[in-house]
Amino acid sequence: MKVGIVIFPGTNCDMDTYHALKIVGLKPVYLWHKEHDLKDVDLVILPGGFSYGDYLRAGAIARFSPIMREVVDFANKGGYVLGICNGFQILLEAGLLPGAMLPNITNSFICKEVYLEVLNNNNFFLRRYSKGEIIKMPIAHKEGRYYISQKELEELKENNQIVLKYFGENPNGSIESIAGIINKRGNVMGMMPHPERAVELFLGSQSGINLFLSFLDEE
Amino acid sequence: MGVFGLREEEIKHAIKVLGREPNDLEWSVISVIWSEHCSYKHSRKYLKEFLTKAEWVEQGPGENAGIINLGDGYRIVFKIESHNHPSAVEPFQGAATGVGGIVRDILALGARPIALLDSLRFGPLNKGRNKYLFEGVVGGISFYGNCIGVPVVGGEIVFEECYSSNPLVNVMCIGLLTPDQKSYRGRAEGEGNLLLLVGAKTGRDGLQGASFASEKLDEEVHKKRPSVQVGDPFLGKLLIEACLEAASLDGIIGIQDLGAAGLVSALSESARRGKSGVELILDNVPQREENMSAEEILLSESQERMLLVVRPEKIDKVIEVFRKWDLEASIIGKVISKERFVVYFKGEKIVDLPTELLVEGSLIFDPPYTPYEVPSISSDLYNSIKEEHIANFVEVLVEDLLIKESIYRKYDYSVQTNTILPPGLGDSAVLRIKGTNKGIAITTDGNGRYCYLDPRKGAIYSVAEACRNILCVGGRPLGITDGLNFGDPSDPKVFYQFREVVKGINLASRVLEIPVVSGNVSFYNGQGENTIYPTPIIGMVGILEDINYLITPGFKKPGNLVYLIGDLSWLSLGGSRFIKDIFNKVVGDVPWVDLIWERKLKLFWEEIRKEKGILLSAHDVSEGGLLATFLEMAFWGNRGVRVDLPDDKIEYLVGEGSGIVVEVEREGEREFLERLGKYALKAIKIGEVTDNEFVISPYIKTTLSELFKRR
Amino acid sequence: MKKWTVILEIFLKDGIFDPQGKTIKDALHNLGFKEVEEVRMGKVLKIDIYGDNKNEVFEKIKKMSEIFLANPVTEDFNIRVEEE
Amino acid sequence: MKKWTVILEIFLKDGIFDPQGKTIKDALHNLGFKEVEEVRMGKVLKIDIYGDNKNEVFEKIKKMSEIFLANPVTEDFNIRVEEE
Ligand SMILES: Nc1ncnc2c1ncn2[C@@H]1O[C@H](COP(=O)(O)OP(=O)(O)O)[C@@H](O)[C@H]1O
Ligand SMILES: [Mg+2]
Repeated sequence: MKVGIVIFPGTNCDMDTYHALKIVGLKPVYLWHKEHDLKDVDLVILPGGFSYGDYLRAGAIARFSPIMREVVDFANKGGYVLGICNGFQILLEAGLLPGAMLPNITNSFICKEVYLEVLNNNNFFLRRYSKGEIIKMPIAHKEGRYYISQKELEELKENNQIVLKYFGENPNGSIESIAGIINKRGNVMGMMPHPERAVELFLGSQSGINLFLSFLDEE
Repeated sequence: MGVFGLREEEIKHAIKVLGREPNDLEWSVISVIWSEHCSYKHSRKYLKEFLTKAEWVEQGPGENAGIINLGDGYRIVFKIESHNHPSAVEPFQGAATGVGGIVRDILALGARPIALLDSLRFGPLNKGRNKYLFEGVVGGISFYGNCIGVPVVGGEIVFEECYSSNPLVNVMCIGLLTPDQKSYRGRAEGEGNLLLLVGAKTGRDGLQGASFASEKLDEEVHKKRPSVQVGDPFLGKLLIEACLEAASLDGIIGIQDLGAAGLVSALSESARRGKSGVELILDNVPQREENMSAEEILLSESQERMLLVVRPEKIDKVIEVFRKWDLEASIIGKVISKERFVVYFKGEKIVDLPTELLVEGSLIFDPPYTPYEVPSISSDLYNSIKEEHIANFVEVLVEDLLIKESIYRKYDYSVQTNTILPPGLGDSAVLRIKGTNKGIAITTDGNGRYCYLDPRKGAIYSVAEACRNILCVGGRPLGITDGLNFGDPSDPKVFYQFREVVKGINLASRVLEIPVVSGNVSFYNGQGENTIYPTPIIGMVGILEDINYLITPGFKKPGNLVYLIGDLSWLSLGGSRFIKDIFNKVVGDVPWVDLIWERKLKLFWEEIRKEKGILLSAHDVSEGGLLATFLEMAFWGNRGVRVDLPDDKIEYLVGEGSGIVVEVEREGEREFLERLGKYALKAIKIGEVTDNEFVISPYIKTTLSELFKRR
Repeated sequence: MKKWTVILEIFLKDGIFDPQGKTIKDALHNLGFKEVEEVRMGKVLKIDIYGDNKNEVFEKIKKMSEIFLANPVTEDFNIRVEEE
Repeated sequence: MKKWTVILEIFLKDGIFDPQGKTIKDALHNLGFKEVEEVRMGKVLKIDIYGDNKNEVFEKIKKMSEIFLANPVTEDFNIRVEEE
């Protein structure tokens, strides 16, 4: 599978994501925010960081980048898109996923390892995990409190769109402990935790590796 | 503005050397660059004494940062810098711009910043503005560091009365040069090469920042403070990426950051280093505000700017890189062969001064100094120590762990995916170097209480402690960056402290063979009654030639043996955390430290760390004595310990001093002792790792779960 | 065209917890200002903008707010146009 | 005692660089709103507070701002008291 990593001004997890993909044997390409070319990739990753400094609101400015027009088209045609942390925030701002992010309930940045429960593995991104599996991954964000209206929340639940929940402590106050969601069609996923920081044991956890392994072509 | 902050003799000196009376603007230029902050006029003579060379040192002091070689083409760049004065006035922005500033020093060598450490000192949180300052500073570091994606992997926090209203904010940055990267110097040379100013536009921010940092912070200064500098981490991040991309091109001769005294110091210093001169066209500096005067443009300390010296034929390619990142890039002048700093504005030549006069021409001051006496621990105090004090002290130490955690949780310490030993979990942070088996260990250490009680011994102790901290995680110490924080140098006691501290650092660094490759000096911190303790911060970097040498401090397995390398009799209450926290006194003789012993320990350790499985965990004895050491090893390993102290001397429990506690397996005990013997090092068996039991007899009998209920 | 100054205030919707406001309220109570009942914190933008008349400027800012400056899921905004 | 609502706006002092405002302005230009000349971003607090009269409430908020809510070195503030 050909994977593209978008670089917005202020993105800072692009190289980490590249490194994680390299570990599973993929050779991703970088996509530049000013361009309109997705370089024929099969999957677009919007990595973490502080696009435009997170000024105004996380993701609010990046979503107007030229490349985002192509990403939206690509997603609408069924292309795979994964947003991690700031990438998730951008997907929300761009309307590719429902809801919004609010500042953490602690009123501060939080960097720590958290536990997640895989609620739905019946999709492209999480198919290598089992349903109910508990995994460990770091979070590092200031605006990670997921919010959505009650009505839309019901919809998310009905369609099994909540794919990852914080297990145990809900670090940032997200509604229903939501850590990751997917769109109805199952091709656009966003998550606040950083799987790319959990691919080597000596970094604390390897539970992110299965996500990246799922991008390998099936034999 | 003309002359400001200069003494009569300095004014006369300038006129004499120049052979004429400088004009108003030239006086301003001379005044800022001869400020303490830029000219090091009280410290230069002493800093020259340092050991600065070793086989592995590629760049020592004198550049924007030092470089040490890790082998195979990998090099580590590092420096520490203080931002005390700005943080006292506006803690959030002061600390944020402190981070931005040190990051650009690293960037100037062409290296990618890969880690930050913050060494912080505040007054007690329950008094005055201290809580506000503390929260602002931590917020500012978190704001800037997280946004630029450079992990804050370690640091220190100390609360002490003397830092009330004059906090210390020292930030150390570490950069990496990979085999394919060139390293740069802050050098302007080669007649006709172009001066390219990149990054942010120039505004009126931080005018006179350098001289402000060279003054006492009294009420007056608070009122007439210079306009505050505001950090823009977003732009800072773009500047990092753009500079690194440009640095990979051909045709760049030198790179220099713009810090204190803005264009004046960046240009004159790089010209001086390159044995050349510069001709600056001030009109070409992109300005953020209207009607800026020549002086304002020249002295502005606007953040997020860098200077590149570029060959004319490559200039377009370089400018293109900055355009790609939406940054300013303007040719503001050129290198000339005459060693002069020449400035044009609106067609007129308005400054023409020799670079030698600016950069090395200031008078050197060597003020008088006097030693002073400090009280010892009275027998009344000693005899009044009761059992309940120990229980209170346990509370204090547990609280300490929680405060530290509340800080580093606000820093992104895992970005860049290299942090193997994150903050709060060890004596040093450990990072792996991608593409190799290597790792680096990094720490900052300083002990103002010791340095106040005995400046020379305190400084020696700080270097030895930093060294032990690198050893404890399995590293071999390679270099020091020292952040020297002091009061007013014209106070003879303060100058005595300064001289002694420098001597102490020098001695320790020579005996331990760890050279000083960069550093920073900050004077005028507090005054009179409110002068800060002399507070040298030792930043140290070591190498793990193989990341498998990593040793972590958490206890590993119940049944394993616990040894103290060192001697219980070395532990002392003088200057200890215990006496300070329980009796609110800073008194006594600071702990004994023997550099020859420390050197042997270092040699022993550099060998044994390579044997997998002998040392299972290690942690040095520092603040809080063995009690703190055991608490932390238990806390981090989630295991208990049963210790039998040979005597109920309180020093054994909470006294401080040299020493490392290690965990060894029963099967490894013989080997461990033999190797110790080889280096004639002493060690005593003092306990055993347990499951949940936490006992230090005859003082403490409890359980892990009981101790860390609040975790 | 005239120049106008617009003040745009953006607050979290009622009912959404505002941790910043809460932190500030607690701090004010600690400082002794117990008469403070609630604090909500928002963003405010001061926008200098050219336009022919007040109404046009208002509509323009409204549009910017709807598509960009405020997030419709979580935020409410209000606009005040002042002549320079 | 009556209940009042106070709107407190806090902006960086003129002349102090406001990176957020600048970045937002650039974004608005990219979106085609070229008529925007400048943007400054600040904080706004909505404070519900008990007090006897408008003047007393005003003075109290002024005091809070001076000692805590705003930083006198870098920020200016203005206060609007509204009866509930
Ligand atoms: N205490 C010290 N020990 C060693 N070197 C020092 C010390 N203080 C300053 N230096 C060196 O002096 C030079 C000037 O320091 P500084 O003015 O802090 O640099 P910059 O302007 O790049 O921030 C640097 O090379 C620095 O490493
Ligand atoms: Mg420098």
